[in-house]
Amino acid sequence: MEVLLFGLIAEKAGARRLELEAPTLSELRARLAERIPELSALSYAIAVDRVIVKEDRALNGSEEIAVLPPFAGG
Amino acid sequence: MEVLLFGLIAEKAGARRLELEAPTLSELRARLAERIPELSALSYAIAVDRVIVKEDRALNGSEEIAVLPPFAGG
Amino acid sequence: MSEAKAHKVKDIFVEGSIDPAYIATSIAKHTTRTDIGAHEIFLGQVRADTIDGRTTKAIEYTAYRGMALEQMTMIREEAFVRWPTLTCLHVHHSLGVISAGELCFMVFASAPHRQQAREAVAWVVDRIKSELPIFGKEMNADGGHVWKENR
Amino acid sequence: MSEAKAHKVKDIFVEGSIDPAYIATSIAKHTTRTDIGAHEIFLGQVRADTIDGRTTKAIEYTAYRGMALEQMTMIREEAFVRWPTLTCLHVHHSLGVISAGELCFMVFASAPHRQQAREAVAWVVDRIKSELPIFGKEMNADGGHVWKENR
Repeated sequence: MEVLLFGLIAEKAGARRLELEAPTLSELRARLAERIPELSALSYAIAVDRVIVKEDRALNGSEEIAVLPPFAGG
Repeated sequence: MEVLLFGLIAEKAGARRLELEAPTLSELRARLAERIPELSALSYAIAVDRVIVKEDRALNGSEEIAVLPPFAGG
Repeated sequence: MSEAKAHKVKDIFVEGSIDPAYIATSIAKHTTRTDIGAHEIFLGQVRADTIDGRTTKAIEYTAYRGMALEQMTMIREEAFVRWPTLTCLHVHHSLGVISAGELCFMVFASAPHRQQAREAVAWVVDRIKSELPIFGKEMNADGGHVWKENR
Repeated sequence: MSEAKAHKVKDIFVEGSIDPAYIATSIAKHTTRTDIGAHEIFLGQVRADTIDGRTTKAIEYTAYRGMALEQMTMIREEAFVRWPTLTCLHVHHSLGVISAGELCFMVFASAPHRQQAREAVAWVVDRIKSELPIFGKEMNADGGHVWKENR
């Protein structure tokens, strides 16, 4: 599935999108940590279909996933 | 002394200034009530030298006196 | 805040309505003040209220200028004491006949952060409405009038 | 409020800074709405903060547009439920590089009376700052950068 990266996270990853496969959100978090070693030291949230999700959940691969560093609007 | 009238009070008095003599504020109120019969039915404040005064006080005739209907700014 | 700044009596009154283009110019003047992070602006607009079947078409504002400007100077000084980080505070009030839909009042505060600008504008607007000797004659479409009273 | 009005997703994003003249045009458009008595406008301006000897010369804003617009639609709907007399609510946020001193954010609410407009703007500004996925890269005069974080 395609994972969208923003701001500081995109900078650390050197990319604004990653292609990752994971059956659950917790496994996706593990894949992300492998691809972006700095991630463990950063504050971020994951949005599934444009809603921030904190608990683990199953993913079917069709979701829009985004990794969001702290917001800074305004 | 010259007494400045504003808004509704000026309208009722048919004038924006009155020439009245009174040694105290309470006597000035009595003179105003004679000259503007509608005044007793109206809500108003009196400013002496641009400050609203509620208690009685002596007047020496050099003060700037104003009769102020309810404020409506904004 | 210097004594000179504190005690300068600024004229807040403008003849006729407040032009939106004037507000834009006022906003644009702040671009050189790069310590400002937040502007809060309140604008009063004349409403065409209908009461007992009579609709306001305009308000004619008059003021006891001398007292109003002295009160405003005190309110301004107190605002800069209450919100010490306030960068600037601009106030304008219209005099004369202002038609429904036109702007008659502006309070514009700027500060490094939004909280101060927001609180200052709310407080200054409320103080002006209750303490400045400004009078409003609501002129109805039928030719009659009613004197406005702030509650 | 009609369902159509409630659920329309408006684009709040503008490329580059917000022009004061645009704000004036936006204000002027409300003169035909004679049920409005109060406008409250919040403007965010990029500050040239100096931290550890480094001064911000600009912020580059990016956003997760799809999510931001969905969040904004929900915030807008909730605002019209909380303040039912709100007449209108306009929101703009800049994307791209905005220099210190330029405007990057506008929340503009209008209502018959000031209390609703004032409360709605404060609430909407705070919600946007905490809930919209907008990211800011503070670009320093020395060529480095720091990622902005709203507290």
